[in-house]
Amino acid sequence: MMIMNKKLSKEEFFKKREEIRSHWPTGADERLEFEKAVALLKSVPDSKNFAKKLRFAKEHDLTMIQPRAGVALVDQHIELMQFLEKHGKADFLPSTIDSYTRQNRYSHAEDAIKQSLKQKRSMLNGFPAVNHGIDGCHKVFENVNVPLQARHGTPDARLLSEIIHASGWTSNEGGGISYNIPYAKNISLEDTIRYWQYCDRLVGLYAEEGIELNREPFGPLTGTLVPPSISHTIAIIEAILAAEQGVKNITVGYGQCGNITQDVAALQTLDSLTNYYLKIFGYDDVFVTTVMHQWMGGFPSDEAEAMSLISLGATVATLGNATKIITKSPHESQGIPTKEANAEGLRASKLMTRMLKTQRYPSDDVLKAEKEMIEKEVKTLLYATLNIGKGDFAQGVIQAFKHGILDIPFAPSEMNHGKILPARDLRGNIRILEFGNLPFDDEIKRFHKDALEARGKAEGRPVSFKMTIDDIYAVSQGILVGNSEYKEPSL
Amino acid sequence: MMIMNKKLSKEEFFKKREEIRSHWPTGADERLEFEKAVALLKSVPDSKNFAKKLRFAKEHDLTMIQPRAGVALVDQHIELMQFLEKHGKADFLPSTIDSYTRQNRYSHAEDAIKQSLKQKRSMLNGFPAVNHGIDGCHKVFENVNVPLQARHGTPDARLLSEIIHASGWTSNEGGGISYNIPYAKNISLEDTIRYWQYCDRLVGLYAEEGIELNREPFGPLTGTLVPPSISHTIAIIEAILAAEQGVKNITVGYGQCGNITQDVAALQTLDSLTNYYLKIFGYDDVFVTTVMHQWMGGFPSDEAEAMSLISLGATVATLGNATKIITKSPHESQGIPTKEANAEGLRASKLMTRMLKTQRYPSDDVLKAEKEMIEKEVKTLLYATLNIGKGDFAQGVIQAFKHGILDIPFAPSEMNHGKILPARDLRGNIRILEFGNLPFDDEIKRFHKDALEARGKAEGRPVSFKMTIDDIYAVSQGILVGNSEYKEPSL
Amino acid sequence: MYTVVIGVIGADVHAVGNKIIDHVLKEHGFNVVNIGVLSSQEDFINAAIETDAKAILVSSLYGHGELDCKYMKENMVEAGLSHVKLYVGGNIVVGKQDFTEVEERFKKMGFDRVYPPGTNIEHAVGDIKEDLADA
Amino acid sequence: MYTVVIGVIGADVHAVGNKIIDHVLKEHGFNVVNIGVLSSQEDFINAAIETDAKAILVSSLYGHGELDCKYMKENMVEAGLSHVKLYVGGNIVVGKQDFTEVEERFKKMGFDRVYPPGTNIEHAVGDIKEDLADA
Ligand code: B12
Ligand code: B12
Repeated sequence: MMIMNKKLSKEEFFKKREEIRSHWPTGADERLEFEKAVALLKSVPDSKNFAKKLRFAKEHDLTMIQPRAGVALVDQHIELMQFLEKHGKADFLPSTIDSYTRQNRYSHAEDAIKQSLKQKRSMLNGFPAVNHGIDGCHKVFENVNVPLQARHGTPDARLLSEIIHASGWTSNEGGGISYNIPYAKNISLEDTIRYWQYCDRLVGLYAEEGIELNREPFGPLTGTLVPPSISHTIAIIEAILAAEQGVKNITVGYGQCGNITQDVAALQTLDSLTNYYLKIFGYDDVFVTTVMHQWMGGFPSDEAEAMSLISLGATVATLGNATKIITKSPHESQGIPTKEANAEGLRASKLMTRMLKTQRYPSDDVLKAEKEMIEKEVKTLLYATLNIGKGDFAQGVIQAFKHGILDIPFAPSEMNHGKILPARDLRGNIRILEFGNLPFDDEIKRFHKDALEARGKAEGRPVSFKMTIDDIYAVSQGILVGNSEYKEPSL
Repeated sequence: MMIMNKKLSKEEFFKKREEIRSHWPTGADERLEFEKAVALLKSVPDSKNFAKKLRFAKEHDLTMIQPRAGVALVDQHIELMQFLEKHGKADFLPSTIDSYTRQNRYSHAEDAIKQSLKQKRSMLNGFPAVNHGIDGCHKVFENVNVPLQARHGTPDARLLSEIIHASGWTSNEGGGISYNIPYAKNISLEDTIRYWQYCDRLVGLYAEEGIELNREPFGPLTGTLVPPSISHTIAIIEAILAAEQGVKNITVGYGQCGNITQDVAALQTLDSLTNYYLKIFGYDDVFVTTVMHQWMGGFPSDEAEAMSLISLGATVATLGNATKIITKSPHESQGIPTKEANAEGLRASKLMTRMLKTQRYPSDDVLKAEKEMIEKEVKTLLYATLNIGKGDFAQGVIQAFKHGILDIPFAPSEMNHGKILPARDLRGNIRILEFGNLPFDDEIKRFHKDALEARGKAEGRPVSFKMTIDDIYAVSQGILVGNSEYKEPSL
Repeated sequence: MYTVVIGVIGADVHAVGNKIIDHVLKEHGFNVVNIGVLSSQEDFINAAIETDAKAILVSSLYGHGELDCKYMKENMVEAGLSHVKLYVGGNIVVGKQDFTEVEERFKKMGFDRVYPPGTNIEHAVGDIKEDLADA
Repeated sequence: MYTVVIGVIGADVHAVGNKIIDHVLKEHGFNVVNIGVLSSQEDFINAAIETDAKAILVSSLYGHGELDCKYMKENMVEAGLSHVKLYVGGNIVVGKQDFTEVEERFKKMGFDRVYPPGTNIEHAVGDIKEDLADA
């Protein structure tokens, strides 16, 4: 059957569900029975409900903070969570899932759990939630005081989603595009959209029972020079796909680009455009919040520099009125952070959100122009996708990626065209150097070209892929606009 | 003789000089003979000349960084300087002078040097430059690669200034007001203006020999909720007093207030107003640069929070186009930083200046209004000072402080009226709650009152000194606008 | 209503904390004798004698506290003030040092209580009241 | 013109470094066989056999490098590739660890050279050319 953006029937859903529960022994847990899970979720207090706390944050105009974190073993994971809550003042807790689980390699994960026990250190880069099952996941839930979310990168997260929600975790990150193209090599979009329709429908079914859960498409994609209009378009499409399945509480995301004005423009439009298009396409009762990810590309190795970059992220997120920030740590360039380093990133971010709480970013013509351009580009991409999908967003996505109408820079997936190239302009805004098949009109293309040509002129070199490479390295070297040929002037 | 803003004659100067050189044995050093000092300063390469490097920075639109640092013993001090140059990437080096020297208690300093030798740790909070004499100071100069400046808080810095310049240090911080009112209890302004006329004349005499040295009035004053118009006015007056004595290269300063818009407005007007009034009052050939001091009030004790605050300081300084930043360290709330902590503050700051190098802060009506208000207030204060001084700024300052026309919040000096009280408005801008005798017109007063009343309303409490106290504590508690009665909303 | 002497010792000009301590102690009903910044040991001792104070609160922020407070207790005893409580607070040593060690050093020097950097004076008020009620 | 196999091992999808290594090595005249992300030991070994490669450059970013690289050298020897140089780089272990220890562990596992996080590939090119010239 051709996949369409259409709500799964209960019948279909529950049939599929049986199969999915058989993927790994923990799926057989009887607490996964729908009524039992409903009962448990109903008992979750508001203060531990992700969706409700996000509503609270938006109402009070707060920018909240959340780290990434996860280790192999349950007790250590709980210790980690408690530490980040207490010493990091985290408003929301994650559980970052390990990469074997993300690829559904549960037996690999099982081995690694054993190795971790033996070696007394986490051999996994995250928390293997499926292997630990409801036993482990619910224990985590019981031992923290703030809402929990699974953060991963799993193309097929159906069993994972079932287990975490039935354990009281009230948010799930991901989406059929955002957890495929940056996270897989040759899984079809057809498959991942189907998988994520399932995850969304699950949340929709809980919603029908009066339980509000949050869903969060993964905004930053490859985290590497992604133009805002591209990540926005994908966030909006995933929001629409989720809304169709009955999701009522959605957080759309964006990865900090580095130019403050572009970042503020992006955050403001992310909120307004998502709300706008959800309504346009008939989803009237979805509550939308935004999340900004602190710099997602290569980090500087120096910890003081990393702290500064983290602070800049918190600055723009707060000035841009993001509802939530995903924080980084001073260990980012090196490896999974210790809990102490993780908490440092949190505390630095928290200070900034509180210092800037009542401050606003001035709106001038440059900001307005940036926003208009994002709006125009998103509109173009969105309607081109809808068009090629003959009015259906699910089909549209599949066709759009096939033809490069949607294209994500540096993605590993073979489903991605991989023809566009971004580069920064003189002020550090991310612009597009090679458009591939992006369906942009001449005005948009001229805007990008002019910006890059101005840079080429100033740097005395042609606009080329060398700029892109320089820009990829730049931030890890402590600058925003890269130029490997540049010599700093000196006295 | 009544003190006036008038260039000291060479005769007067050299007569005084003999006496000053007798204040402490190191003053007898023959390298203090004017011609010898001129010869030495002429041999200083441009890369180690503070004035020239500042010109370079302004030409290239760079924001440079400088720490505070100083320890008791010469070799340790050199080690410290070299560390900050290498591991902190400091563009300029300081030598922060200890507090005994600042009070001309050279024999106390001598004791402390001995104690430091014995205890193998610095018992002084800075470098006792007078005690170490040219021997020590020149050794420091020879062992670094960037310009050196004395930073202190010395009401009578005449011998100190002689020694450091004759040792190749090409900048000196201070001024007759800024190194009196925040740094002394009962030394008259008459005296300190006279002392600093001497220090400025010394720089002027070197200028006559073709040697460009930099002078930097101390901008932040008490570092505690000082309204920008007050610190600007004092900076401009000290610039005028210095220019009269022949100083040609002046850096005016400002301490970060915490609201980004107010900070940017302050930095932009500091530059424009200083240039404007120097010209108005007949000093046409003074090269002006600006320095922003990262948050000068009580710091948060947590190091991660401190790093975030430091980063915010670097952000506004760069967006506001300051020529230089005086950096803080994550140890700020605890004590004099280790060299490692000091370098962390520097590296965090450097990253930010480089990341934001080509970025600009948007100008909207709020920013414009803020700038206009600062301009109006400065004009009022400046002309009232001139007026009460019957056309002379030196006399004006003395009279203005006596009558509270100039008034610095929280200053220890008995010369200061101490009648004004600042507090923040809702967005964190520093406003004035009690005007004392500040000669502001109704429009200005209304502006401040309205802003504070809006806060009072929002906080449901009367506008009062309690706000000021709360605001003094606020930043060290990680917020900008203090409210001890406030309970954070929770779910 | 206890009389206490407050001030900032040595060549130290940090005035902000001193002004706040003044304000808060008065709010709590103390009779505050504030000798301000740049005060010597003698200034403290003379003020305590003149006002018959029950306690001396020394502030030292700038790092020379250890030098400036040397023999202060001995000097008080000599001046007949052995019954007067002696407190110190602020940033009393140079640099970030382990506070328990610092506390020990100052206690050995005869200080009754020693407060770490950034102590909110509100929190110390209780201690002082308690000590003075006991005495 | 040396042939080298590059790729990202295990369940790792970090593609950016891989694309850059590809670009830079080609610029330096290497014949690059890029097997991309999500590659198994087998994929590396097969590619090396098929293309008669002189070296294998394993990237591992995501933290499972130590698990994924286990017995790789042994498997290469078994496949008759004992003459092929074996390098690894990226963020090859979980967390911030002392690199000299990490290097030692991987050298014991048979890797010829081990590169720390954030190594600029330009800097490694020299090493590789040298090793292959020697061999
Ligand atoms: C961008 C990024 C992502 C993107 C990747 C997009 C994509 N598909 O490519 C996204 C967001 C999808 C992502 C996902 C994940 N990531 Co990630 N990611 C990064 C990040 C920030 C930058 C990586 C990068 O692109 N660098 C730029 C390139 C040019 O540099 P490079 O990759 O290091 O490669 C250069 C050198 O290392 C060297 N090199 C590399 N290999 C080799 C081999 C040899 C032989 C030689 C000589 C040299 C060499 O040359 C390259 C070119 O100069 C790093 C942290 C960092 N470095 O700041 C984390 C990081 C690698 N990620 C990490 C993790 C854990 C993950 C996730 C598991 C969890 C998560 N955070 O969601 C998932 C993994 C999914 C999976 N299955 O693999 C960890 C790894 C932890 C560890 N080793 O302890 C890191 C270190 C972050 C951290 N501190 O936690 N990530
Ligand atoms: C503002 C400030 C200044 C202003 C002071 C203006 C003025 N005249 O008041 C200026 C800029 C002039 C200045 C100058 C200097 N400063 Co200063 N300054 C600060 C800063 C940033 C805040 C101090 C403050 O006002 N805090 C707010 C008030 C409310 O808090 P507080 O002073 O700590 O007092 C509270 C508590 O400590 C407690 N408390 C205080 N005393 C006592 C006593 C008792 C018995 C009790 C119970 C409680 C108690 O109650 C108070 C009210 O709640 C601190 C660092 C910090 N804390 O972040 C550095 C700091 C105190 N300064 C320092 C130094 C070294 C200097 C200078 C020597 C050098 C320089 N940096 O220029 C000069 C000193 C000049 C001199 N001769 O004294 C150092 C001291 C280093 C050390 N101890 O190792 C500090 C710690 C900064 C640092 N880390 O280097 N400074």
